[in-house]
Amino acid sequence: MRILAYVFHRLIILLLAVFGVSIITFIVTRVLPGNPAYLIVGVQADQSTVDAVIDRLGLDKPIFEQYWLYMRQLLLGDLGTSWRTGNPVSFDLSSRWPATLELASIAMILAIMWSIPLGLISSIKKRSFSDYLAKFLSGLGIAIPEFWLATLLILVFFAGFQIAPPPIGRIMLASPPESITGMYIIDSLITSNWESFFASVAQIILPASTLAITIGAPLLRVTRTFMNEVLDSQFIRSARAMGIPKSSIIFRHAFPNVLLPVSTMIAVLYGYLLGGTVLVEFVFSWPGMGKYAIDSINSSDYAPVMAVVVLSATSYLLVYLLTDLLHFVVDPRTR
Amino acid sequence: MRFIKYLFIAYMIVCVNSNIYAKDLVVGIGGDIETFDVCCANFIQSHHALYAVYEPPVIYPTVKTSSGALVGDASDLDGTVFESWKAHSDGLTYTIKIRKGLTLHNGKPINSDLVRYMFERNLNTPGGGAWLLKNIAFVTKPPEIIDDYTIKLTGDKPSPMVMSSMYMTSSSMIDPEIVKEHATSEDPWATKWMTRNIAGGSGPYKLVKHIPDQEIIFEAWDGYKGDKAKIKRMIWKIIPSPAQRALLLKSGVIDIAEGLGEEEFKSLKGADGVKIITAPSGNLIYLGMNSSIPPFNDVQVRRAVSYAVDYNDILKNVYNGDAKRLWGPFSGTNSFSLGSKAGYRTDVAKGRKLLASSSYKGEAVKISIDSSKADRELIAVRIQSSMRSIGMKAEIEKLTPAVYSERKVGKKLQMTIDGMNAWIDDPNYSLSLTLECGVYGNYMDYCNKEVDSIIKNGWAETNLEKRKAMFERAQKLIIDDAPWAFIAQPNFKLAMKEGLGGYVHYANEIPRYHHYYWE
Amino acid sequence: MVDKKKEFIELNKLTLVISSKNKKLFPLQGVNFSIPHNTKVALVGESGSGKSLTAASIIGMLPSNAEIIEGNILMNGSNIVNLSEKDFQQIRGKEISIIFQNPKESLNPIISVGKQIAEVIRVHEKLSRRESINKAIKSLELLGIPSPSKRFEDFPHQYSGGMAQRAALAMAMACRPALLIADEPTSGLDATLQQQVLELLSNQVQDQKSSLLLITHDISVVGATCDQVAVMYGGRIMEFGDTKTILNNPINPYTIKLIESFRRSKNRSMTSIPGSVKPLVDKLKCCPFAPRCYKAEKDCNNQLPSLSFVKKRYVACSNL
Amino acid sequence: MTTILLRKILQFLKTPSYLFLTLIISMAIFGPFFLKNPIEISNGPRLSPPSFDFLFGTDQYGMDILSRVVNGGRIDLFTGFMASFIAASIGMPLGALAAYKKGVWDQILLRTSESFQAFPVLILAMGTIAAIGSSMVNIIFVIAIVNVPVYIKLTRSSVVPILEKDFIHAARCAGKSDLRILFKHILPNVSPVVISQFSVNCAWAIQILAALSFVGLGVKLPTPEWGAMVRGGSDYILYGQWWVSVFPGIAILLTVLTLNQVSDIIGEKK
Repeated sequence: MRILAYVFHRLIILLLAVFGVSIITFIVTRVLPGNPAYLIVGVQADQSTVDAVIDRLGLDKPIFEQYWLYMRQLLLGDLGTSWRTGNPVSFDLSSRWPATLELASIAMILAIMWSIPLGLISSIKKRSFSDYLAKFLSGLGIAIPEFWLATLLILVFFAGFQIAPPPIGRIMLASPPESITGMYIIDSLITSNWESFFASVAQIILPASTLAITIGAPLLRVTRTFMNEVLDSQFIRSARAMGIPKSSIIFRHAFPNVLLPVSTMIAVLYGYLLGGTVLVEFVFSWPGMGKYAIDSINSSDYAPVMAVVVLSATSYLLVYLLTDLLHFVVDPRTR
Repeated sequence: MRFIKYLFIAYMIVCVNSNIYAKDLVVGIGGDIETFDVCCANFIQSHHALYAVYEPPVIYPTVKTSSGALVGDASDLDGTVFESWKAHSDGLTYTIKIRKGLTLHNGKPINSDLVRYMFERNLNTPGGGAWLLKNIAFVTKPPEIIDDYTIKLTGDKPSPMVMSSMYMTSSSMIDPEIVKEHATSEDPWATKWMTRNIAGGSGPYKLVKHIPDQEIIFEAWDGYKGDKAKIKRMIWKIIPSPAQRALLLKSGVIDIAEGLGEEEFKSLKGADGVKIITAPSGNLIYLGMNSSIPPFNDVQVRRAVSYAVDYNDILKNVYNGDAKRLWGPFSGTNSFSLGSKAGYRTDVAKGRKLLASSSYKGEAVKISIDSSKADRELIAVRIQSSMRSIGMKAEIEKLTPAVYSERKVGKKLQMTIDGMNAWIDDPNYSLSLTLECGVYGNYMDYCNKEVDSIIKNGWAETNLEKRKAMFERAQKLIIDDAPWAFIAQPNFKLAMKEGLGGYVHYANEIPRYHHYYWE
Repeated sequence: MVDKKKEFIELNKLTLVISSKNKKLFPLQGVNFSIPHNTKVALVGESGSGKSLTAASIIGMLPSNAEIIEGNILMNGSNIVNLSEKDFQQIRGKEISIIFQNPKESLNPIISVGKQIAEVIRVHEKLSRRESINKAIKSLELLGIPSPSKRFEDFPHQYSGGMAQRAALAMAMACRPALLIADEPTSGLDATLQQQVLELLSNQVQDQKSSLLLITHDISVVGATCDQVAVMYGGRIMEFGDTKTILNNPINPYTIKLIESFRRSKNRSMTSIPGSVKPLVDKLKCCPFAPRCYKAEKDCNNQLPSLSFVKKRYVACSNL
Repeated sequence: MTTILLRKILQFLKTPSYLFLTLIISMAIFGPFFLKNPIEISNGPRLSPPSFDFLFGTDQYGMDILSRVVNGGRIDLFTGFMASFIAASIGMPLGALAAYKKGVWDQILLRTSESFQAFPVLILAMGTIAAIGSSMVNIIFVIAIVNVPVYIKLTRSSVVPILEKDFIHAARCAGKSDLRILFKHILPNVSPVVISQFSVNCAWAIQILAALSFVGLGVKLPTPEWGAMVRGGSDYILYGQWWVSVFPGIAILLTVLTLNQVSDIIGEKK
C-alpha cells in the first residue's frame, strides 16, 4: 500500500519535472531571437512552407495557446520533421536511440567494472598503491576532456598499434545484423551472427572506454568516500568487536550500505550518459542521438535537436524514478 | 581488461578471415549527398551518385592518351540513350533518334515520351538543368514527338553545344508516373520527394540503401545495356575527416578516398597499395565576393581584397607548389585566357589605399567554406590574415556540404572560397555558367551589362580573331570588376587502391563508377 | 587479595603509544589491574584518562596508529598482545565481547536484527543457519524482548532505544562470553533509564556466569553494580580494589576528589577538581595528578608512585 | 563566520595547487606580452615539430602553438570565470531566497532547477548557441544560464540548516531586516561551499567552451581557444603530427585538474 503512495508521489514529481522540461524547451524554441518557423523548416524553405508551419504551430496565436499546442503535439508523439533527412524525427530517432542506448550501457558497465572495485580496495587498503592509483585516476578522469581522450585513444589504438577498427560508426568490417532491438551487439547475439557481433563489439570498445574512464571517475570517488564513512561507522566497529570475519564485514555489512548512494550515482551518471555521449559520438561518428543532434545543428535543422533534448531529459528523469523505486525496495529504512 | 584483450583478438581473427569488402567497391566521401534530384544537384558528390543511378543520353567517348591514361574525349560525343541525331540547316533544329530496347530500372521502356518529359521537367525546375537548356542550348520548349523513338528539338538561337550540354546529369531519364505520383500542389515536379528518392533511373547502378550521414549502398543493375558495372556492390561511407579517409585507404579498408587535401596526398605519397591519379584540371579556385551584399557591392572593396591576397603564399603553403596561379576567369589551358598579362599581383599598400577610398566601414565580413574540402579552411585562414593586413575584419564560417551548397545557390554567401570547373572548355560556356547576370551558377551575383552582351553575341561569332578580341575585353572587364579574387588552378588528384583499374578522366572530373574493375 | 589462579584478564604495565604525523602520545603508561572470573569490575576516570583505550587493547581493536610498546595482557594466563586479527576474531564475541553507547548506531541499519545476532552465533559456534537462528531468537527472548520470533525479522530502525539496547546486549551475550565490556553504556541516558540498563547488564552477566568490565566516568553508578573498582587517571591506575573498601574510605587523593565531586553536585561535571586532564605527550616522571593534587608535596613531582597493596586495596600515591 | 573562509584560504595557500593556479593565471595574463602573435601565420613553416624557435611547434596554419596555448588560456579562463561568476550571482541569491522564503517560491525554484539538471547540458547549449549565434557574449551567457541551477540548489541546501541556528533567531528577534540577515549572517556562512563550487564551475565552464569549439560551435577560426585547437589538430595527429592537439589538450587537463583540486581543498569539511 505504502509503495503505491510512494510511487504516486514520485510520479507527481516526475510529471512536474517533465513539465518544467517542456517549458524550458518551449522557451528555447519559441522565445529565442530568430523566427522559429525558419528554425523548424530550415533556412531554405520558401514562404509558403514557412506560413504553413506558422499556421500549424499557431505562431501567430497568444503565447499560452502556443504552449498548449506545443504540448499537445509532444503528447501525440509528433516530434516534427527533419528537413535535412526528410524523415519524421521520430523515425530517425528509432535508429539513433538504440545506438546511444547501446553505447551508454556498455560504457556504464565498463565504468562500474573498473571504478567500484578500485574504490572499495582503495578505501579498505588505505595508503596502499591502489589507494594512490584510485586518487590519481579519479582526479584525472574528471579533469580530462572527453574529446581529447577520444582523440588520443584513436591515435594510439587505431593509427598507432592498428588494433582498433576505424573509428567510424557502429560497424565497419561486417554488415549489421537484422534489426530486432536496434542494438547491434544484442541483435547479433540473438541471431547468433558472430561476425557482426565481434565487429560491432570491436567497434564499440574505444568510444565506450572513453566514456567509461570519464564516467568512472566520479563513481570511484563516491564509492571511496561512502565506503570510508561506513567503515568508520559504529556498527562496523561493533561487528568487528563481535568477531565477524573481515570478508563478511566488508561484503555483508559494509558494502550493501555503500550500494545505496552508489546506485544513485550510477543512475545520475547513466541518465547523464543518455544525453551526454555527444562528443564521443561526434569523434567516433557514432550514429546516435548526440551525433544526430550535432549534424542537425550544423544544418540549422532544429526539430531534431529539440526532440533529442526532450527525449534524453525525459529518459534521465525516468532512470531517476526507477532508482528511487529500487531504493524503496532495497532499503528497509524507506519502508 | 583481459576481457577487452580477448575481444581484440577475436576481432583480429574476424578481420583476417572476413575480407567481406574484397569484391565490393568502398568509397570514402566527406559529406552526405545533398540531393538525388537530377534537376538541382550542386555538391559534386551528388553528381557522382547521379551518374551512377541515372543516365544522361550522351557521353564523351573513352580514348587512351599517349601516357596510357583513359580520358573522355570532349571533342567528340557518343549516344547512350540517343542512337543518333541530325542537325538541320537552320542550326536550330535537331532530329534525334532514341535507341530501342532500353528500359528504366523498373522495366519501363525508354521512349519519346520519357525523353520529352525530361526536357519538360528541366525547363520547369530552377537548377543546373534549366540553366543548361536555356542559357547554353537556348532551348525553351520541350521537343515535339515524331514517333515513339524519334523527337524533334528546336532552340531559339543557334548554339554550338546543344547536344554536348546533354551530357550533364540533369538530362537523365526519369519516370514521369513516379514523379507525378509524388507531386503536390505547391510542388508540381516533386522536387522535395526526389531529393531523397530515385524516380526510375536507368544508370549502371541501383540505389539500395541511403542512411543519412552514414552510408549509401549501390548495386549493379543487370538490365543495363551499356558496358555493365564490373563491381557488383558499391558502398559509399561518409567519413567527415579527410585524414581518416586517407588512413583508411592506406589500411585498405576503403578503396577510393574522395576530397583529400594536400596534407593527405603528402601522407599517401609512396604508401604501398595506394596509387594517386593526377591530371591537369580546369578547376579554378577563387575567392568569391558577393556583388549584391555590402561591403562587396562596392568594387573598390573587391579590388582592395584582390590586391591584399598573398597568392604565392597560398600556392606554396596550401598546395605545396602543386598548382598554377589563376589570373582571370578562364583556366590557363583555355586558348582565350590572357594568362598573367592581366590580373592582380599582391600589393598590400595599394589594397589599403583602395579600401580607404571605399565605402567599407570596418564591419566584419564572413568567409563561408565547405567543411568537406580540406584545402578551403587553410586558404580561408590565410586570406583572413591578408585582409587583416589591409585593415579588413573577416570571420570564417565552416558549413556542411549540404548547407553550404544551399546557401551558395541561394546567393546568400557574402564571401566564399570555391572551385569552379567549366565542364566544357569554351569561353562562352564558362562565362555564362558563372558570371552572366542572374544565371543560376552566378553565385556571387555579379552583373555587368557589357560582359553579358559579349556572352550573348559570342555564341554566334564565328570569326576566331573577333571572338578572341571580344573575350579579351570581357576578361579585362571582369578582372577590373573583381567579382572574384582569382587564386589558383590546382591539379586534379584522386587516391585509390592499387589494383583498382578502369578510371576514366572526364572534363568535369566526375568518375563513372561502372568503369572500375579489380585487376 | 584474590589469588592469581582465578584471574581471567590481567594487565601488566600496559604502555601504549599513539604516533600521529608530527607528535607522539602516551595515553597508557603501565596500566596494572586484573579481572577475575565471574566478577564485575568498574573502570572509572575522567574522559582522557585512558579507560576506553584500555578496553580497546583488551579486545585488540586499537586504532591503526597505536602500538603497545611495553607490558602485556594475559587471558587465562596467556599473552594476547599482538595476536593476529584472525586469532582475535576467535576471541571477540566468544571470549570477550563489548557494547558501546547508543546501541542503535551499533546495529547495521540494513540487516535485520535477528540475522545480525544469528551471524555472530554461526561464526563462533559453527552451527547451521537454522540452529543459529533458533539460538538467536532464544537470546532475544532471554533479554525479555516480546514476541522475539517476530521481532527477529525487524530492522534496527523499527526498534525503540531500550529495545535496541537489549538487542545489542543479546548479540554481545549470544555466545556466553567470559567477559562483557560495557563502554559508557549509560552516558546520555537519564537517571531512571541508567538504572534499568545497569540492572539488565548485571543480571545478564550474573545469569551467564561471565565477568563485566563497566567503563564509566560516573563513579556514583559503580556502588550498586560492581564488586571491584579501578580508578584511572593519566593513563595509570590510581586505586584498585573491592568496591565497598574504596567507596567507603578512599585513600588516593584523586579518588577522594572524584567521589566528593559526585556526592556534592549531582550534575556530572568535574569542575570541582581544579585544573583539567593534560594530554600525555611524554613518559611520566612523576605522579600525573600531582599538578592538580591538593596535598601534593615536592617529592610527588620527582618520583612516579607505583601500585602498592595498602589497607586491603592497591593504591598509587607517594604521599599517604 | 568569515574566519572559516579565511582559515581555508590560508591552508589553501600552503598547497601546491595554489602555486599551479597562480602560475596558470599569471601565464594567461602576462604570457602574451612576451610571445609571438597567436594568429600571425607568416612566422614559420606549417606543422613544424617542437623546436627552439617554436617550443610547441607550429600548427596547420603555421601559427606558433605555444603562444596560441597561452593566449587560449586568456580566452578559456576568462570565459570560465565570467560564466560561473554570472551563474553564481544569479543563483546564490535565488537559492538563499528559496531557503529563506520557503513555500511556493522554494518549490518553483527547486523543481525548475531539477528539471534543468535533467537536460543534456551540452546539446542544449549547442542548440542555443547555434540558434542565437556564437558570439563570445552569447557563449558566456548560455554557459552561465545552464549553471545557475547548481548554485540555486547548493545555496539552498547549505542555507537551510543555518536558518535553524540560534544567532539567526537572535538576529530576527533583534528585528534585523531579512536582507540584512541574508547578507550579514547567511551568505558569509555559505561562502566556503560556494567558493569551492565556483572553482569546480570554472573548470566545468572551460570544459563546455572547449567542447563547443571542438564541435565547431564555439569561437571562430582561427581564434586561439584550446578546444578549437584540439579539433584543428585532431586530423594531423593521425599523421603523427601530435603536437598540434596534444599541447592544448594538456592545457585544458592541467587547468581543470588544478581548479578541481582548489575546490576540493576549500570545500573540505572541517
